[in-house]
Amino acid sequence: MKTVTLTLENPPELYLEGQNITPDNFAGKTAAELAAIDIWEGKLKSPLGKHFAVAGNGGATAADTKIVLRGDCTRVKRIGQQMTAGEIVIEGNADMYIGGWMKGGKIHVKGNVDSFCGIGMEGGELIVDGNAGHHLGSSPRGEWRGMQGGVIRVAGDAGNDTGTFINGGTIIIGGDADIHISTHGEGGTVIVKGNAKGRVGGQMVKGDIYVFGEIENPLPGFKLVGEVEQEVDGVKGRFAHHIGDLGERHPVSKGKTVYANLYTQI
Amino acid sequence: MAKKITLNMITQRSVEEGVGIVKGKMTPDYFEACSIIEMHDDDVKALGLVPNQLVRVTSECGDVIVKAVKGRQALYPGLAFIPQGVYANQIVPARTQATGEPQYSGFPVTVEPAPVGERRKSTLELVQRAVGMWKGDQ
Amino acid sequence: MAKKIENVGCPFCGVCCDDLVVTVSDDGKKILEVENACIIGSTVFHRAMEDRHALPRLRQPDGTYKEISYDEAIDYTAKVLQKAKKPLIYGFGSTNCEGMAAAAKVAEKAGAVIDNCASICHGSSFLAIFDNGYPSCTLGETKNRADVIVYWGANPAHAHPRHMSRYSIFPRGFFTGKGHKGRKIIVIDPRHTDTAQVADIHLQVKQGHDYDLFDAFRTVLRGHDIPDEVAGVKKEKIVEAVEILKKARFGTIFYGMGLCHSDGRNHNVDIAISLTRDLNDFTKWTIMAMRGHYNITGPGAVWSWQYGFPYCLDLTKRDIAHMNPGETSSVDLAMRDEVDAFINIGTDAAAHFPIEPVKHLRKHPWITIDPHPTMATEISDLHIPVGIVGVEVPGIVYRMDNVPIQYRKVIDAPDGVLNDEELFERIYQRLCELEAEDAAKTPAKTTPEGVRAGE
Amino acid sequence: MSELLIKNGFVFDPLQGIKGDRMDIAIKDGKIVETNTLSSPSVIDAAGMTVMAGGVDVHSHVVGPKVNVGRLFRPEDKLFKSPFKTCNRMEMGFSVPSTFKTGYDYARMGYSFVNEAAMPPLHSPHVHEEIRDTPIIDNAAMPVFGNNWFTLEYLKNNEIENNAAYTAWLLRATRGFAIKVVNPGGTEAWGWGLNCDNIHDPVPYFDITPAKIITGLIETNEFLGLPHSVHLHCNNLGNPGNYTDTLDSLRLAEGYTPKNNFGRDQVMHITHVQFSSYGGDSWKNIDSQAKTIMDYVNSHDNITVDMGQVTLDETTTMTADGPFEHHLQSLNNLKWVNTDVALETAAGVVPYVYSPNVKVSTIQWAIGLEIALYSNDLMRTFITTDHPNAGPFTRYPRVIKWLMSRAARDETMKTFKWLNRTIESTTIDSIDRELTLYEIAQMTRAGPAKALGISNTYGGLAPGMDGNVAIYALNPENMPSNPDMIESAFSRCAYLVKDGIVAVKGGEIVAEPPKRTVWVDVKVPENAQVQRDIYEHFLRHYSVGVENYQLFDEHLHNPRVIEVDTTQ
Repeated sequence: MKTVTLTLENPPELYLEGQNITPDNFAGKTAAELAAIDIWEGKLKSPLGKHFAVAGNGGATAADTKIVLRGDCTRVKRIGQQMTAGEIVIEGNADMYIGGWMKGGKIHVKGNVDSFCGIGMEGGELIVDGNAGHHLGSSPRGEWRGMQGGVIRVAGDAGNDTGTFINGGTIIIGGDADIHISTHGEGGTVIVKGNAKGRVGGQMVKGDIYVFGEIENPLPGFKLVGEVEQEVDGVKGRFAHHIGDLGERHPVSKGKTVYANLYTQI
Repeated sequence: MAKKITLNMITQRSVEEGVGIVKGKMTPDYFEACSIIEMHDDDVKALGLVPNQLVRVTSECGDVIVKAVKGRQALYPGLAFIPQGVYANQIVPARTQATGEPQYSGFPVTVEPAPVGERRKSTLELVQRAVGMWKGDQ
Repeated sequence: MAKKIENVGCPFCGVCCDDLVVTVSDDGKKILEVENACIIGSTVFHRAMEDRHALPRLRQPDGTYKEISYDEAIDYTAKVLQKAKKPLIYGFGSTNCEGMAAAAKVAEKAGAVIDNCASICHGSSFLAIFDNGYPSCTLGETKNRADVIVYWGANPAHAHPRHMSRYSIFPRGFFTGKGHKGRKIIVIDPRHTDTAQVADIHLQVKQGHDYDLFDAFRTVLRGHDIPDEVAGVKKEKIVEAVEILKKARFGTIFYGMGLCHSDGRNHNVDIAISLTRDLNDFTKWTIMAMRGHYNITGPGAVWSWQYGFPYCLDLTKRDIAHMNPGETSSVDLAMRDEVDAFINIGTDAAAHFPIEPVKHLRKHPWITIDPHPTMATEISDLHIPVGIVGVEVPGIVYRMDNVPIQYRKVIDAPDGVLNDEELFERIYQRLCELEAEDAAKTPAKTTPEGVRAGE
Repeated sequence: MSELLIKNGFVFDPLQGIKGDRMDIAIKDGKIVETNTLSSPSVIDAAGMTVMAGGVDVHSHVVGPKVNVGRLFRPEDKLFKSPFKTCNRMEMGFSVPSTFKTGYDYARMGYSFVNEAAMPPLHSPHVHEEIRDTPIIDNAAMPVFGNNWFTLEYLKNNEIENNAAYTAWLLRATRGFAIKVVNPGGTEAWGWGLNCDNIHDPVPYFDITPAKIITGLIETNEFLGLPHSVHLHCNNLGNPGNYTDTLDSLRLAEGYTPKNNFGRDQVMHITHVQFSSYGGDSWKNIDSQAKTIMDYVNSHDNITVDMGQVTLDETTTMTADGPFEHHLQSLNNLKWVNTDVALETAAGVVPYVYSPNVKVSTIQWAIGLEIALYSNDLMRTFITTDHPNAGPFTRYPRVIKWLMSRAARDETMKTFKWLNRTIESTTIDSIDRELTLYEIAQMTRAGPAKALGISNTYGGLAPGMDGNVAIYALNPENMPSNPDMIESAFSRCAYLVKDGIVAVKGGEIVAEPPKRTVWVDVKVPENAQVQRDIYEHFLRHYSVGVENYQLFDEHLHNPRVIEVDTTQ
């Protein structure tokens, strides 16, 4: 695997839109060629090299390409958007849409990220050591086919609207989650290791949610049906099993109504 | 020691504020319509306020002096109301939950009797002072 | 001889009353009397002639304003737009659709973000509509058919004074000959509002917990049990209300800022839409946003047919439009310091934004386009006066139910004052000239491409 | 004085019976003229290419409130799907394109006239605002009548003359073009959450049957002598077994003959008939009854139809058939917009995915093609996708490819998951017919223009007609062996001349000639009763004043009036 290192030397006044920073785009390009690819600041299009020092060449394919971002990328959006393979490491913070519409490969952010990260995700792995903003692993506006696959792992807290319209894949939040988890969900799994503020599983059709801590405001549409012993993300525990959202439609499979499952640790 | 309570604040339209807007935000109508707070009687009592006493309302992002009045539209204890507009917006948190809309309703504030000598500021003073353009009453 | 003008539309709220009668002086310059309007609407007309400027005013180094010509103001605006990397054009609650279309042309040419007051008002409704649709109707349907009316987080007694009498609670329609007597009214609000005074049932929901209450309604509707109390409302009251909804022949849920401005925002509307849809399995139900300004529905319509998005349009890439409230919404752009010029038109951002984003925006050039002095004009670099739509300028506005209403002109604007459409057309022309001048200087300049990774 | 000569093309003009002759077309000041009247024209060399009149679309949802809500509520229809800007304005959206993209894309396909399929009268100012912003193509819009309270009340009492006077008033008030009827009676019933299941199911309260609404409107239409006929979206549309209801509706036209001065021969146009040609009694056993329907149509000259071809795309359904959209939503559980319009109509909008993996979708695809392939008279059978209901209009070239090439049909069928079930449930696999360029010209310009009653202006190349000419890079004497080339030639025409101005060249927009709004102004005798009824309904039941309801002239864009005088 070949590594390209981008060091942010000339930060933007506003924000940079770096949707071209993906192993797919970097593959087969030399450092000099990479310095010439487009990056946007508002309506201004510039070569990547205007803002970043580029070291190293891309690999032959996306899978052979690793991109390391250094410097303060707090104001850089869309890194790794639509990537299909390869690896990205962001040494510090990053802004919005990190790993948006990601299909494969791996992104590791060592700091925090802002909202809309991992939206429309179909596959791959997005790891955030810090906190995430709102709409983590959610669906883009209006799209009913939300997260389809892959894994999102956030060590810290997440904002509101985690996994809206989730259809598949797994989101693991190490800390607390704000309101709205798996709203409109029709599959997939969200695991909250800390507390959840409320509106957990609202309008949910199918899928699983685990909350290890407390739910401050549980919804009336979820009903306790029993207790189960399960291993969740490598941890064994006893959980209270609720089904819901009883206010929402539910499919019938083999004569049985399928509900969404909410497990809270006992 | 001055009393101080925490309430849940909402800021919404009132018809007086509507009239004030179309008359002009620098008119007395607007000033009287918007620089007020309504609370439940229990909370007014807890603060030991007399009718029309000035209070200081403080949120996570600022504070404003307004007059505590008895409104027609009853609130439950713990809920407070300032009509939408310049006064409310001194304390409304700009956080949007990634929707674009600020937290106009449902944010914690503390309410306390205004310190002696404090007054309700004019709309012009509030806005111009916030952006460093206030030159004082000319 | 005074002249009576009939069928005049009211330029205040989204009720868009079109039955006003305005008496104007013989010379067509003064408004003498306004009939049929509410107190706010009538004040709009009476204040129209006061406190007006005939020329743009530019802020001087000493902080005062100096009058300049329209040509100078247009040149200034075009240059601000051209120079900024990401200018924001925001407002449009009080302009006509012709003005909105012209402004969009300017934004597209200049590479700007263009947004309207829905961004801080019913933008959440759009987000909910994107996710869940909108089973609605025109207001005439409610008037002619509805026997159950719900106001949820809306207070028309204050915000839309003639709404209840024209369309919902009081009017006698084709199938509703008994008017108020034939209707059940449910008001759901944390306050006992003046609207709640006329309700048969008032549910005092715990502020910020409407979503939970909607979930309870839906759960009961599907025949499941709920806890004894949800969001401060007793189970019996919820069950009773659900029965009324189910037994209606035709119902409309009108909702307002109580849903859009509190925790969860769009999802409060989202689940209200789900409830409305569920109720259509039993009988006929519709839902409607209580839109605020008289033409705040307009930009959503115009920009949707022009770009496919109702608000928060990022046109900076010039090839394609991008929309994502939370990112491309005015308050978020301001708070994140993501824009570097601000044009405020047909609304008063300095009064209606929280003060924090105002401070952020004021770091950059700020131009206000408004008939009257406002809070925004008092902190602007430039104030460009324009005619008042619905008083001095005719045009199409969209009522809260998306019905277009053709508004009339009743008096002349002050001499020389442009309307919004003319102003934006001239800014557009000036931008084209500046672009041509630039192209002459740097012939090989490439145009930027769109946000379209993956292709 | 602008002059243009299109030289040496293979000309197809069914209105004149020209079948691919090599000839020249001359245009002067925007009109077709005899070639010998030109003095020094600019010349387009069309040698080796196909020359037709500008296309005419009989039925497409392109402007107005429900189209716009389709745009508004589907941001995902734009995401990563919009092309880069090459024209004056951005072009956004796939299944429901922006007005600018609509105009540009129709022009690129060689179209010059598009008839908006449904205008809610209360929203007519909105329709006209969008028409203004749809570049290049001329538009007309049909107000909906089939659930209008005035219409229901007059027809219930057999008051054809009053209904005619009201119709004339409404056409003028909305600057409308023709009488559109959508699920007659059923949409009014939807006001109470109900429907009319067949044409004899009476409308709640109004106590009139859909059948009577349909015949009453045919009588009204012929009483007035409008350019177009009644334009019907049948009851019980979209449901298995509905072909019997469709036949019932078709039979209602028996005995009626067209009376008009516009060259129209039909009294009823059945639109997107694919959706109304289903056999079976459930989604499990749905089958094609296209042949049954077309046998009837073939033997009755007073009927025209359009296809409503399913294109197997993700699209957005939208119709004034409110109960149908509600039903659709309950099938696919996707977001649902409904707008009931007081006293007049309703509208529903739901996204829909027609997938080659879904049996019903592929059966629908086959039924649509069968409609055209079983037609004996392609001057009465038109290409549409009921845009955007069965697919976006930008797929017309693909529909043409399927009609012109059995190989292309086979290629598509290979992708079907339920190929055998599709073949069993339809007859598509037994049809070898391949349509000719002449037949395509019938289906896409000459036929629709004649049915709309505008064939003196649009759809042909005779002297005196509008100078609207489409030139396609297809050589009839040497047609491409790869049918995909047919699709690409019709997608991006070599030239579109609109009113004598070259608007498209090499598939790209090069100019935006002014577009028109076409409407029908009918003069009727004074009718005091109808005036009184209008006054009463507006006073008591409408939510806007009658003066504000009628379109102001200032909101009508570049009008072209077709005048009808019934007083003589």
